[in-house]
Amino acid sequence: MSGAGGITTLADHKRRRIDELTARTSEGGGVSLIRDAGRRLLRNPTAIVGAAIILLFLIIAIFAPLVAPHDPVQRFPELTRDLTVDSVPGASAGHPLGSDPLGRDFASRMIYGARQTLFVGVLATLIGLLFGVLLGAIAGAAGGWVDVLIMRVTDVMLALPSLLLAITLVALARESTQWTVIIAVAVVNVPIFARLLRGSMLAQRESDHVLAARALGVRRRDIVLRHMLPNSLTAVIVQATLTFAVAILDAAALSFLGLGDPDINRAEWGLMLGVDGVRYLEVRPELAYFPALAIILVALGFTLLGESMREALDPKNRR
Amino acid sequence: MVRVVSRRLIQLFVTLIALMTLVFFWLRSLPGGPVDALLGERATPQTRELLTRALGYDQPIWVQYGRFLKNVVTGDFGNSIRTGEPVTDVISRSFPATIELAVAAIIIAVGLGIPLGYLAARYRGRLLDNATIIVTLIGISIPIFFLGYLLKDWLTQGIHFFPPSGRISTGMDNTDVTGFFVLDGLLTREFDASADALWHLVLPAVTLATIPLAIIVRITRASVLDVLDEDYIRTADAKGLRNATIRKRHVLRNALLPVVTTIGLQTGALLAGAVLTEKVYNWGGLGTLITDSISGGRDYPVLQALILLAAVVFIVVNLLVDLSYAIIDPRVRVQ
Amino acid sequence: MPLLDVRELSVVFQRKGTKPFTAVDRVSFAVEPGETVGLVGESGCGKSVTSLAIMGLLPRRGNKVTGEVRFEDTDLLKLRPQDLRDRRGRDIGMIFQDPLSSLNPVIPLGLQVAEVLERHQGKTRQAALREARGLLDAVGIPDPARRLKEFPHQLSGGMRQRALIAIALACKPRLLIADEPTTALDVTVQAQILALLKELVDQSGTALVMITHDLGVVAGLCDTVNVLYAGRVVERAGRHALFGDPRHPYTHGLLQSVPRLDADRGGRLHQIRGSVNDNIPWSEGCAFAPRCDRVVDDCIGETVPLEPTSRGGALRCTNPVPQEVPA
Amino acid sequence: MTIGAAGCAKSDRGGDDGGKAGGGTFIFAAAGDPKNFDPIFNDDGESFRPIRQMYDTLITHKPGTADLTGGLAESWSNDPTGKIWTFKLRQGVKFHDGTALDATAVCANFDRWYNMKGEAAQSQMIYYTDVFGGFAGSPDAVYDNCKAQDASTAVVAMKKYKGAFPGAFALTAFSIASPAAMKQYGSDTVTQSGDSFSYSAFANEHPTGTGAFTFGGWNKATGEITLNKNPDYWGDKAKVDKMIIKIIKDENTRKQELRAGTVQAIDFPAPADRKALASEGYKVLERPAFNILYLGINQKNNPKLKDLRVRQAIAYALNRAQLVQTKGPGGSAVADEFLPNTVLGYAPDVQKYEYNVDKAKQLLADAGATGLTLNFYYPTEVSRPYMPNPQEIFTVLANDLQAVGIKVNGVPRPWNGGFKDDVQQFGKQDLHILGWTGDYNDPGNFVGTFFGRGKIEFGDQAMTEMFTAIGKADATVDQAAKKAAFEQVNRDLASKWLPAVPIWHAPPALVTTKNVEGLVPSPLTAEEFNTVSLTK
Repeated sequence: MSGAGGITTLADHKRRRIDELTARTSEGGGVSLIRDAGRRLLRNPTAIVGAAIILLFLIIAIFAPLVAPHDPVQRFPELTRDLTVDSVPGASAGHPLGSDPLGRDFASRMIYGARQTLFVGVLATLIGLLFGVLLGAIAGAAGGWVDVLIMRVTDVMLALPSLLLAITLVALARESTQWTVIIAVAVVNVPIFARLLRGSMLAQRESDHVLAARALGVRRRDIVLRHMLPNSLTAVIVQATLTFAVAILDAAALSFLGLGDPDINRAEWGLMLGVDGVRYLEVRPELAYFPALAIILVALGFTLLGESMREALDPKNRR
Repeated sequence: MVRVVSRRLIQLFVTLIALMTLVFFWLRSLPGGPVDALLGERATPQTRELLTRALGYDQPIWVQYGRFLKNVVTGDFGNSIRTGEPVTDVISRSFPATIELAVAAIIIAVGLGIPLGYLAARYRGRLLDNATIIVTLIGISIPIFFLGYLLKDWLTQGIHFFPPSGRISTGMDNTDVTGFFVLDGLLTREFDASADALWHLVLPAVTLATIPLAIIVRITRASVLDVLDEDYIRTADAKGLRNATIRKRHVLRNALLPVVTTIGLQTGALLAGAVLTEKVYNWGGLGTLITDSISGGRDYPVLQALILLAAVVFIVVNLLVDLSYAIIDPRVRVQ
Repeated sequence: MPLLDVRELSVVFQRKGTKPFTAVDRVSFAVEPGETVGLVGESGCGKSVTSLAIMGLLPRRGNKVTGEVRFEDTDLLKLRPQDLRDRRGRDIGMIFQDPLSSLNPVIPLGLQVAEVLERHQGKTRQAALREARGLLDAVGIPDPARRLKEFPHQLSGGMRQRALIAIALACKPRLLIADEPTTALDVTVQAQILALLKELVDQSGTALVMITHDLGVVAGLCDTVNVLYAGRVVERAGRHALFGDPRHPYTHGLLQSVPRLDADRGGRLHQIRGSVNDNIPWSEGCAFAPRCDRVVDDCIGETVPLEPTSRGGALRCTNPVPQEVPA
Repeated sequence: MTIGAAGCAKSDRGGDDGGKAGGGTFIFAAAGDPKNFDPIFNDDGESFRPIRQMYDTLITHKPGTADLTGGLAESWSNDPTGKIWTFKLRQGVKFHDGTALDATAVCANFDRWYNMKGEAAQSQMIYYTDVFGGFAGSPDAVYDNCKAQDASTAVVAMKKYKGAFPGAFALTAFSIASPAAMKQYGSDTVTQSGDSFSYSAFANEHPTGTGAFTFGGWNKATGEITLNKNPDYWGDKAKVDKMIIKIIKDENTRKQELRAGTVQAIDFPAPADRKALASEGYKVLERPAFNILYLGINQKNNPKLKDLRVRQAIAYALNRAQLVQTKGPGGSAVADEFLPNTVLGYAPDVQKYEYNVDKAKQLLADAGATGLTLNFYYPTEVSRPYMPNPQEIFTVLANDLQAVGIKVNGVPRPWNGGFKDDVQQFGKQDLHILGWTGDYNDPGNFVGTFFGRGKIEFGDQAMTEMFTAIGKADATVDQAAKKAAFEQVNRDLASKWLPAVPIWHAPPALVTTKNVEGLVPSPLTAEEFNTVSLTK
């Protein structure tokens, strides 16, 4: 019976062939969760559609000044000439989508809208994410009474339904500016992110590699920063993607309630839909339809991507 | 069970006190507020001073807080600035309107959502499934006030199929017993009022139901798919049970567990959605009250009470969901 | 005539966007009435898939099953789904690996036993429940009347597996398939369950297909053993022949890796090199070659056939372990 | 001096009752909730609408105008000092509770207001404080006493002359209520409750006046106020049996209900909808403009604004004609003065500031105020008849100012959540938009309100010349002299003082279905619905 060197009888080319064949069939064995998920994501048509929508939206947002025919806040004499309170001029030469209720170029406002909407959505999400992650990380890392306190606070915040909390925050704000809206929408998400991260970190805390690190005497701060946090972030990132859609919908709802961004010079889709859109639904439905469609599309894009990410990261789907 | 409930109630109490204190001090620190709201454009500095004294705003904040707490504990939330009525009256009048709307929406969302989600899962990958997924995705992505406006525009204006707003036809002169108009009509045998109220309920309820419906469909679908993968379904198959039995007895009951949680979570979304829906349909409920209390004049007493109420409702609903969970899931029952 | 005759059974999994994967590759074996047959192999070798394919329990989509599964006179694979349903639970019972997840958590135990009786014997709920009590009693569950109303999570692991056995045997099937029935259980409980199975099978004359990775289980129970590797049978032999004189290097390796009391105390446990994933396709030679101690040039290049052996079994190997000279 | 008003001419009533077109229920969609139905404790239009149907004032307005005519008083007179007012009351008028309206009842009302106890109650009598200066014991109090000379003659004595009279007697807040009912239902009990007040049963459930409609009920759950025809009304009896005021806050919904045929009239249609509704055959009734929107200038924070040339530059910079054309509700007009041309003292020949960018730039340069940066406060969460959409107006005005090189820093503030405080209490702004709807036909009610004294809103400046001129004009008893004085005030306001820039007069509207007849829109938003009938 031969020992460890039993393959000596094998010709070299065949050995290579085995290695090659082995490598092929064992694909998917040692690949990390995230890379694996990424691969599955790329194969998922839903994710592709979502990502494509977002990409398109991003490109328009970034290159708005190049794409848009005009300045979005300029009032044009040729548009104000025919503008009255009960009729808004439609398409004309140089103004493919016609005027908005103040004689500004509607097409340009739609295009710049991508930028402003992205701004509101991203900031609201990021601020929520930042504070949520901070609170969640502190709670998850510290444990004890700190954890209890933070969780109680998030309980109080979660006690109010999201949009209601945002409405209340706007009502309770000292000033009403675009930031009021962004922060109100952001704050709503803080407890969600905090709880998500904390839960995931608690699971991490008991995991083997954290226990091992602790046994090796790694400093607590390093354990949290290097081991617990990165591994807990994936769930949070997925949530952030989904949050973006909610954020722009909430911003639109606030505008509709008259509690949104008060600066109507700002071309933001939610503002355009919630303020002018519904008012001019009969006089010029495009003023409502275009921003609404844009919002639906973008929300759809982020939802599609977020859900596919969640699906891809779900260990249950690793087969 | 009793311990769970009582612990939750204590938690509710603590949350409320914290919330109340926070809201009180915050409101007092804001510009404008009751004095501004109570006085129109015609106020002279003289009336302003009178009012400040009358409301006790010249007293130290701790005195005001003490009085506020004392009042709240005795169930007195003060009077609405806008209407001058006791806040409790205003709220107890608006509450049934919103509950009526929310219940109708939940009935629609659950009644349609569970079967639809189930069917989508059953015919996974087929046309019905794909169509359902797309429609629900749009349902989640559409701003619901816009949807409300569209529905209203299409179904109440060109063709006068549904009434455009309100809870009941003007001048119906229905007898108000419980505040739930549909129910009142049945109780008082004013069936025309009941039918009229129901007819008014359709569009708002459908609008409000959109998001919960979409979410319930998606959760049900995912949950059914999960359950179909479970070992005990294989066991049931191995027993040779009929498909119908498996579906009813084994799949549905287990698949409903996460759906019940979702329904509970959606109650919150429903309250938020009610703010928009009620504004669109001039529905005199809590949502309208919230909007009016804010933009119609910073009606802080009402706002204060509403915030507390929303928290109570949310917490109570979650408690109910947990309890119903215990009923459906025997694993929870023993703990 | 065998009770169950599996011929050239293949299962190919194919999911959208992935390469097809052959989980079971032309597997054939037979089970005589009352006989106990073992299917042995590491996880991933296709033994569980084989059992599911026999029962028609593979998911409807994403796989292709070919070959024949003759049960008495019928090819189960050709039956309409509803006809197969009539047979499952009545003619063939099945026990699964994880007794907790295999029982519905939200339905009382009694109903889970009774429903199979209602289905196949047309009993009323009450009659079925009454019989269920007897069945629970028969599988050794104490206080069966109370247990009927309890839920799976209220039972111990062994208890649950007993309940599953009761369910599988409720309609007195002629064939019982047990898929790793003891893997999830404590060692002491394992023995009890195996003893119970053996007793019940012997009593009723039910044939048993025992699927396991645990050679110890096979040793105590099976008349015939099929060893599977990478979806194919690599060796088939009677219990004594197999244990006393394994011919395939894989079987040999498996046996070597079982700790034995009679082994040299200082000796190290044998390991099979590599993992199940270190395969080459059967079409390219012997799938086991990369891990095999006895690999020779001929192992690579062309398919190795399964050939009958002199002692009534079968073997798929170019360079088998030499037969031991009887002592 | 006696201003005759020989009753509402009986001849007006001819013809209609005979045609038997009367009866039915008239449903009017209003834009907001009333507070309560005790006239003296209210100061907003939505409360006044039902109140006006249930009560009468001593003097009232001719339908469709702000001109005075007899109400409960058939005629009134004023002594030469302007301090003693004598009212000849209509005979045989009865309150809804059956008690008679006589001089004693009128005086009871005056005394009730003057002697109102408690800060809570007093703080809610906004019109009273404004017009009558204060309560018993206050040195500012205008009212002295009221005597019933005989059953039908009430003599009200004031401590000093006030230009607001007699117009102010027509204010709905000073409606005459039944003393018996007020006593029975404890009308004067106003109690503080939390941050607000509770009113009496009189104010909420038993409002008792002399009006053409009696109180039928207020269903708060459905937002319906029911008013029933008063069959014993002294004037033109209501032509409908019942009127329901349905509260629908959203303008879009009001329009939709009108189209659905569930209401017969709506208040304040969205300016954008007026044309469409008219083309669909609805009657769009424009109220004669009786309001003003202005751009306020606070001279305190930025010293450059003290320079008249800078303020004039601002006036020249604004393209008000374009604003009226693009954003003005139908019937709007550019305002050159702070009062509509129907009001006494309107001067036809004030300096006008036509849109002129070059001139504006020139003036700024002359004043050394190039590169000026101004904080422009504007309200959110509000819609007023004179200011349907403040954000749009701000945006347009700010745009115009930027065009002449003034840097505008827009500061939005919620109407009740800081705007009024910041602008009127703390004067944080340099510029702001605000407006006013007149209460009665008197220049003091417009110009005097804004510029009669130092106001924080305009920087609390010692523009003594302006204050004195307005004060003197306001104190002029002789109407012709008063007219001349105010005309000069208006000329000087435009050319010399320019403390603010008048923007527009924007008439609010009503819309009714085709079958509604006899609804006369009032410039004061003070429609009386007894003349309304429904044809088939």
